[in-house]
Amino acid sequence: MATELDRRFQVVDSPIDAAAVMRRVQHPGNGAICVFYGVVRDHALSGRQTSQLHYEAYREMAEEKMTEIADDLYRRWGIDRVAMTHRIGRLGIGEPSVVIAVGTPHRKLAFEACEYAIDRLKAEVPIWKKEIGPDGEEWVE
Amino acid sequence: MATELDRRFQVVDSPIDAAAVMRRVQHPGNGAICVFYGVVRDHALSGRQTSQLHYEAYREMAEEKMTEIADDLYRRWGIDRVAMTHRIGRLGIGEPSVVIAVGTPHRKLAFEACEYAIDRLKAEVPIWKKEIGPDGEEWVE
Amino acid sequence: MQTDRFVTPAARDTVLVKVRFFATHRETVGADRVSFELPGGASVADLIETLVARFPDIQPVVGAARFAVNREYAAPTTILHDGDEVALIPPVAGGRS
Amino acid sequence: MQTDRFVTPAARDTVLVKVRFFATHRETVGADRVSFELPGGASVADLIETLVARFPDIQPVVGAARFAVNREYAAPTTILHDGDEVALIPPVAGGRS
Repeated sequence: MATELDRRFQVVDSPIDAAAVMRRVQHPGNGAICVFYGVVRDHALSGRQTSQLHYEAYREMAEEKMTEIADDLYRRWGIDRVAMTHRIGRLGIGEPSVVIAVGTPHRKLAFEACEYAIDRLKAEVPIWKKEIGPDGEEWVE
Repeated sequence: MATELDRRFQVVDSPIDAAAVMRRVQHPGNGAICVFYGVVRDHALSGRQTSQLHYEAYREMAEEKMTEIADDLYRRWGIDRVAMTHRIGRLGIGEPSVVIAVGTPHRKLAFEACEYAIDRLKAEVPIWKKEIGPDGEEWVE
Repeated sequence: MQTDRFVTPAARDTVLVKVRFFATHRETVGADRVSFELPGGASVADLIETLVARFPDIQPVVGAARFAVNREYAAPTTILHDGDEVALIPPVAGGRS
Repeated sequence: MQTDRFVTPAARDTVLVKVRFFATHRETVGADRVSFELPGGASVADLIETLVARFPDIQPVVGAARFAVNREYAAPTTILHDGDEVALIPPVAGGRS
């Protein structure tokens, strides 16, 4: 079951190995690789200071949704070199919560497909975050 | 002279340390980091098979031009977290020739600014490549 | 078969579904999964009604939720079948960041 | 100063520039840098003319080049000054990939 291909779309509960995410899109036909990191930052959408985020996932559905997004990358652009890993649990400032890598022959498509993938992931993949700061905790909606 | 800041815009003649390029844009206000890798691929623009590329730079001007591009990122978008490293010399297939990292509070700008940076770099930074394949060598223009 | 005639319609038509809760819903309900037995032909909307009756505290937040049946987003009119896994999906935050 | 009067105009107005070659130009010229002495007031275009006279093989490729003076792109009409570093910049390839 746990082939390298399966591991392209993962929810993990330990720090993301970004180098491993990139290795999953390696291909001699790549001229460009775009890698996106979503990172915990010190100020939340609410404007309040954040010291930690807690991420929770509907893991099975999240991994299925990531696979569906990848299928759409293939349908739209013929791209089959994409990998996504989302981390759950408690993350401190500066830690990546999500890493997406896309490899393509030419660079324009790498940017376009990587941005499309993270936009879709953020809108559809069932993962939630709770801001934890000096003023308390709150689920971000 | 060789402060961490100076090292944000570099021409190097050894393999690029992509983790170090990323570290140069770390900041607690980052919510997104976009990293672009330009990679040697197995088929050249000419359609011929490539086995190696040789990169040559006008190094002093290349580093100045990268700094100028970064200045423009600041003028356009207020972005001051950008780092670029270009490698010269002989590179095999799959090796990165250039790595650009951009850190921003929100993701849309990270993609836009990173793509802008590589487009500008490719058009303006005086670095040339020679394709080396089974059929001979040729400077790519 | 003759035996079929003696099974009551109610018993025959009951479906058992597993409901999963996440984030703010999970904290409100105090559990991450609860099983519900519903009359045959019940929809996601019927399930939500049953759910709110049992966990009244969820009412203020359930309105913004989406639903998934067997890990696919599903409309409230979706008819449930025995063994289905239904999830309440609170709004995800990432669209803006 | 009295001595100024006896300096010949040619000698006074000469500028010495360093020219750098890269990629296909470097291979054609067979050197990565060559110094040129030019009359005062000479432009980049004048330098190129001198250059082609000395390295005729560069003529077919020089037409597509851009020029940099002291590491800034410069027009062919740019007047050169003593000590300037002029570079011939062959087309860079990356715009498409």
